[in-house]
Amino acid sequence: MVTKVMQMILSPVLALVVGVFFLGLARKIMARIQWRYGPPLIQPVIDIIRLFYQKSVSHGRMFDLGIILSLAGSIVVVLFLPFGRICPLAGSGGLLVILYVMLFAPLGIALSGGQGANPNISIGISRKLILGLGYEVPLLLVLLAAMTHYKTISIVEMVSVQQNAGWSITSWPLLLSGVSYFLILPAILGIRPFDVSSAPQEISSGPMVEYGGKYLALATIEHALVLFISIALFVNLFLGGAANPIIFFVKMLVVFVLGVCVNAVFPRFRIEQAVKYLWKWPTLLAFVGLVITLAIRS
Amino acid sequence: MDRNQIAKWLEAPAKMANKYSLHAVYFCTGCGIIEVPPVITSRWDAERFGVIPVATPRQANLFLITGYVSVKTLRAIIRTYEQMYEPKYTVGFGSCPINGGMYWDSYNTIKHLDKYIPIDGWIAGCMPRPEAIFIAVTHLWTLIDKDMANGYTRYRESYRFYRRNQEMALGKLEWPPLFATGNKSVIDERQAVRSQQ
Amino acid sequence: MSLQILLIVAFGGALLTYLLGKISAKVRNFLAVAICLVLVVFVAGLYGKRIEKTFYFGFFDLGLVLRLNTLSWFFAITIPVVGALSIIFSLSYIRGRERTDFYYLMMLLVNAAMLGIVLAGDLVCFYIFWEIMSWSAFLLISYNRGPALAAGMKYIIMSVIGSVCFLVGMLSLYASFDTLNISKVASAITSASSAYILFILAAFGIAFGIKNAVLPFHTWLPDAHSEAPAPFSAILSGMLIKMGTYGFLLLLYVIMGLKLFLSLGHGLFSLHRILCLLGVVTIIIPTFIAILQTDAKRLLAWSTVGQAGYIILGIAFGTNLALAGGIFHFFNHALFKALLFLAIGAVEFRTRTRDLDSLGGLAKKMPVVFIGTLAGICALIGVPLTSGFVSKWLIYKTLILEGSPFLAFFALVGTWGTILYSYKLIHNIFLGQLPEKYKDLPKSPFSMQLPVIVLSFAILLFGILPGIPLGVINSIGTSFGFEPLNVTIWGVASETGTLNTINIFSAVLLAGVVVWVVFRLGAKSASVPQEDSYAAGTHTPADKYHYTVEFYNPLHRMIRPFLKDVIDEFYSWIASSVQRLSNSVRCVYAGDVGYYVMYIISFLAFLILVQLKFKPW
Amino acid sequence: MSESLKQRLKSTFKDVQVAALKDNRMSVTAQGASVPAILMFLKDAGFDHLALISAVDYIEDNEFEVCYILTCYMQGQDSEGQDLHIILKTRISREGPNFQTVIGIYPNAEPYERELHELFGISFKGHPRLTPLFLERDYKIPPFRKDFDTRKYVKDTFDNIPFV
Repeated sequence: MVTKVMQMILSPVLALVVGVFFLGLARKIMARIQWRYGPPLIQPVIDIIRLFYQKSVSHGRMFDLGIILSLAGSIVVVLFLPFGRICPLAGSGGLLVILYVMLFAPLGIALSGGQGANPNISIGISRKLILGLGYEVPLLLVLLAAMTHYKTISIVEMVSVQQNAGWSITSWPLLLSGVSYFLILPAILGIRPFDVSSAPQEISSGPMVEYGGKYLALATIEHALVLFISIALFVNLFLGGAANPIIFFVKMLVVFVLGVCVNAVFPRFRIEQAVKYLWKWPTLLAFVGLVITLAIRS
Repeated sequence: MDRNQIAKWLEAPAKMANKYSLHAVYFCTGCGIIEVPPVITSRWDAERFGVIPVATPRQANLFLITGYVSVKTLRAIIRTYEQMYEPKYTVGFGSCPINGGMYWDSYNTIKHLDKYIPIDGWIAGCMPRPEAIFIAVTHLWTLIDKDMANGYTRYRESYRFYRRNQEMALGKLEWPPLFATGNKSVIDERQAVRSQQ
Repeated sequence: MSLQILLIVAFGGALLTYLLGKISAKVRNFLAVAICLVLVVFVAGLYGKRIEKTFYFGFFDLGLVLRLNTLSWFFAITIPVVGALSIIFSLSYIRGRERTDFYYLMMLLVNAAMLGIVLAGDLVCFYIFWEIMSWSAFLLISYNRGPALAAGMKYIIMSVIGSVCFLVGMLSLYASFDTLNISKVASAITSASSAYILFILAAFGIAFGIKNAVLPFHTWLPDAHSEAPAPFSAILSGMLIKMGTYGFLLLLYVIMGLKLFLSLGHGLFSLHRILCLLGVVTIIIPTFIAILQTDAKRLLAWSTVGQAGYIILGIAFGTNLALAGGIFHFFNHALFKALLFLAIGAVEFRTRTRDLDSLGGLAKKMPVVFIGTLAGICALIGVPLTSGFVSKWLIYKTLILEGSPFLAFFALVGTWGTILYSYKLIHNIFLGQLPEKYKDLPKSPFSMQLPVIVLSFAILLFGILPGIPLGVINSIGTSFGFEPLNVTIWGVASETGTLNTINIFSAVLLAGVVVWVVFRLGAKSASVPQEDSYAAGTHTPADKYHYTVEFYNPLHRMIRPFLKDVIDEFYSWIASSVQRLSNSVRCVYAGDVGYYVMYIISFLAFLILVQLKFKPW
Repeated sequence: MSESLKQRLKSTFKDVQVAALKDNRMSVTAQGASVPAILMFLKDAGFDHLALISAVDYIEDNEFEVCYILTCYMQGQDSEGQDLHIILKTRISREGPNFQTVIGIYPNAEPYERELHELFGISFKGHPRLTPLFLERDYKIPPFRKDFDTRKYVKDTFDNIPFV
C-alpha cells in the first residue's frame, strides 16, 4: 500500500519534471535550428516562477475552475499511464478511461476561456475543438488497432506483452499505426504546424488571451503534461514501454526530438488544411493498419 | 548576468525571475518597431536573456514604447499599459517619447510621455540599434535589483494625476479609471489648474 | 391488485386534476405534483416483485394482463421520476399561458399511458396504452399553436403508421397463436417459420423504430421537440423515445428470446449485425447535423436521435456487457436529456428566445441553470465523473473485445461530434459577453431550479457509484438469459479490464485539491467586468464583442454538402406527390351538386344499356 | 498625343489654360464651376484614376487652390493619354470655403475630400459624411492652414499639462 501512495505522488512529479524539461529542450532546439543561441534549458522554470509572482485578473468563478479542472484532468491521466514500472492506477480502467480523461484538458480550458468573454478566445476554442475532431479520427483508429492486436484494453498488459514479445512497432500492421500516430503527434501537442488554436499572430494566442500570472503558469504546466502524456502513450503503445524509468525517458527523448525537428521547420496550417491533411494520410495509414490487424486476428 | 547564482535565486526569487523572464508586448507604437525584429531573431537573439515577444498585454511584463507617440496611439498605449499586470516595466525608445524629439512643435504628437504613463528606462538614439536595446535590458536588470524600476507603484500611488493628464490630453476616456480616484472628479481639478495660470 | 391501483391512481389523478383545475389553480398544481410523487413511491415499493395478473376478461375472451418484472420495473421507476420533475418545472413555466388545465391533464395522461405500456402483460393492453400515449403526445406537441401544429401533424402521421403496423403484427400473432399474452406468445413463436418471424419483426420493428427515432424514421423528431413546450419536450425526448427502446427489448429478448435473436440471419447479414449498423449510422449523421444547428432545442433534438443510436447499438450487439451498457445509457439519457431540455426551457422562459446566435454570458445571471447544463453536457459527452461515461465504457469495451473495432470507431467519433455541439450549446448561451438587453435579467424561479439540481445530483451520484443502477440492470440481463456481470458498487470488475469509478473520482478530487492549493499560492487575482478585455488597445464595443454566429465555420464549409437530410426530403417528396395526386382527383369531384346528379344519371343509363344489350341478369 | 488632347480641351472649354510640363505632365487651370465637366471629359478620355485631391493655402491672395491629380493606366491604342499625368487646379476663396463634391464622378474621392475638410476646413456640398478622419482633438483653426500657429497651440494644450 505504501508503494502505491509513493507512486501516486512520484509519477505526476516525474511527469512534470520531464514535461518542463521537454519544453525547455523544444525552445533550445528551435533556436539552434534558427541559428540562434537560444534560452537556457531551465527558461520555462524561470517563466513559471515569474508568472506565479505576477498578479492576474479573473473573469468569474468558471474562469478559475476551468483551468484547475483541466490541469487536474491532465494529472489524473498521468496516473493511468505507466512510466517504466510506475503505474499507480493501472487497475481501474484501461485505455478507454485514458482516452476519456484526456477530454478534461481541452474541455477545462474551453470552459474557462469561454468565461473570459473575448472573441479571440472563442475563435481559438472553436479551432481547438475542430482540430481535436481532426486528429481524433486517426488517433482512434490507431488505438483500436493496438487494442484489437493485443485483445485487451489495459495498457499495462500491452506493455508487459511487448516486454517479452518485442516492440509492437516491429510487427507489420502496427508499424503503419505507429507511423500514423507519429504523423499526428504535432496535432495532439498543438505545436507549430498545427498550433492554429493558439496562434499568436492571428488570434493573439487564442484561449490564452486573458491568461495572466498564475493562470498562464498553470496553462504552461498543463501544456508540459500534455506533451508528456502524448509521447508516453506513443512509447507505451509502440515502443514497448520500459522496465525502468531511465530507458523509458531515453525512448521519449528520441521521439520528442524527432517531433520537434519536424515542427520547427513547418509554417502554420490553416484550420481547413490541417483537418484535410489529418483526415487523408494518417487516417489512410491507420485504417489499413486496423484492417490488417483485424484480418490477422480473426 | 547573475542568472546561475543559486544563492540569489533562493534569497529573492521574485526579483530574479522578473529579471530573467521579461516578456515584451509586441505592440508597434511608432517607427522604432523596425528595430525589434532583428533583436528577437537570429542576428541578435534577445531570447538568450529571456526576452520574448508575446501577443497580449495580459501575458507581458515589459512594454517597449518604440518611437514617437501620436495622440491616437496614446489612447491605445494607456489602454494596453493598464491591461498589463504588476510588476510591469516600460522602456521608451529614442528622443520622441522623452520630449517630442523632432516633432517638438507638432500639434498631433505627445511631447512628454512621462506625463501620461510612468517610464522606467529611456534609450537615446533616433532609433536605437539592437545593442542599445540590450544595454537597456541590462540597465533594467540593475534597476530591478536596486528596486528602482517602480514605475507601476508610482502609477498606482499617483494615479489621480496620471488620469487627469490623460483626460487633459485626450478628452473623455471610454474606459473607467483603473484605480479608485477618490470622490472629487478629475475634470474640475483641471479648471483649478487652468485658473492658476 | 396493486398494479391496478397504480394505473387507476395515475389515470384517475389526471382526470381529477383537470376537474380541480376549474376550481383553483393552486390545488390543481399541488395535486399534479402529489400524484407523480405518489406514483414514484408506489413503484419504488414494488421493487423485486414478479406479478402477473389478468384483470379483465370481457374483451373478446382475451385476458387483459398486467405484469411486472425487473425490466418493466426499471422503466416504470424512471417514468414518474422524469414526469414529476417536468411537472414541477412547468408549475412556473405554464403559469401565464391559457388552457393550463388541458396542459396538466395531457401531461399526467402521457405519464399514466407510459406507465401502462410498461406494465402491460399482453399486446392488447400494450396497444391501448400506446395509442393513448401517442395521441396525448400529439395534443401536447401542438400545444402552443403556430408552427407546432405542423410539427404535431408530422408526428401523428408517422406514429399512426407505426400503430397500424403494430396492429397488423398483433392481429397476425392472434391469428396464428390465438393468444396475445406475451409470455405465451414468447413460448409459441419459437416454433414459427423464420419467414413469419421476419414478418413479425418487420411489423413491430417499424412501430418501435418510429417511436425510437431510428435513422430512417427519425424525421418527425427535430420538429416535434423544438416546437413542444419545454417541460413536455423533456418528457418527449427523455421517456417517450424510450418506449420504442422498451418495445425493442420486449420484441428482441422477451418475445423472441436470446438464442433465436442471435441465430436469425447468417454471417454478416445476421439481424443483430444489421441493427448494430443501423445504430452506428444513427450515431454519426444526426450528431454532425446537430453541429450545424442554431436553435438550441433543435440541436438537442438531433442529439437525442444521435444518442438513440448508442442505445440501439448497445441492445442489438447481443453480449451481456452491451445490453447492460445499452439499458444504462437509456437511463442516463433519460436523466441528462431531461436536464438539458429543462435548462434550455428555463433560459427560454427568461430570455424569450432559443436562438444560439443572439444569446450569451448568462452564466452570471443564472448560475444554477449553468451548473445544471454543465453537468448535463458532461454526461452527454461521457466525461468520467458522470454516469454517461460508465454506459459508454461498457458499450466500447465489449465492442472492442468482441472484435468489431469499426463499430467502436464510429461510436467514438460520434462522441467527439457530441463534444463539438454540446460545447457550442453551453458557450453560445452561458459563456461569452452578456448582451445589453439581458443586463438586468431576474433569477430563474425556484420551481425551475429544483429539477435541474435534482437531475444533476443524480447524474453525478450514478457516475461515481454506478453499482446502484447496474445491480438492477444485471438482474434484467440474467432474466434475458445472459450470464451475470461481476457488478460492484464502484463499477464492473472483470479480468479483461475493470472499471473503478471510485478510484477515478478520488484521483480527480485529489488532483483538483492539489492544483487549487497551488492556484491559491500565486498572487491574488482581481475580478474584472466583461468590458475590461484585450481588444488590441481599443475599447470593447458593447453587444458586438462576441463570437457565436456559425461557431464552427471551417467545419460547416467542409461537411455541409454531405449533410442534407435526404430522408426528410424523400418524405416531403412523397407528401407533395400525394398532394398533386389528390388535386388531380378534385377535377372529378368538382364540389357542386350538378356534377353528381349528372354522374348518377349517366351511370344508370349505362346500366340500362348493358341490360338491354347483353341481358346478364 | 498630348497635343491633340490639349487642342480638344481648349476647344471644348473656353476659359481653360492648358500648359504641357515636362515628361508627360500637363497642368490645366480652370474656373470652379466647370471643374466637374472637365473631370467628366478627362475621365472619358481615359483618365480613370483620381490619384489625389490636395489643396494649397495662398494666404496672401486669400484663396485656396484645390488640385485634382489624374493618371491614366489603360495602355491600349484607343486611349490618347497612355501614362500622362494631369493636374487640374482651381481657385476658391478662403472665407467660407465650400466646393461641390466629385464623388459622383470618382467615388474614391470621398476620403480625400474628408481630409481636406478636416485639415483645411473646405466643406464639400453633397458629401455623405464629413466626419473627422485622423485628428483626435477639435481645432478652432484647421491645422494645415497657414494662419494656424502650431507653437502657440502646443504651448496651450500640451505644455500646461503639469508633470506628475
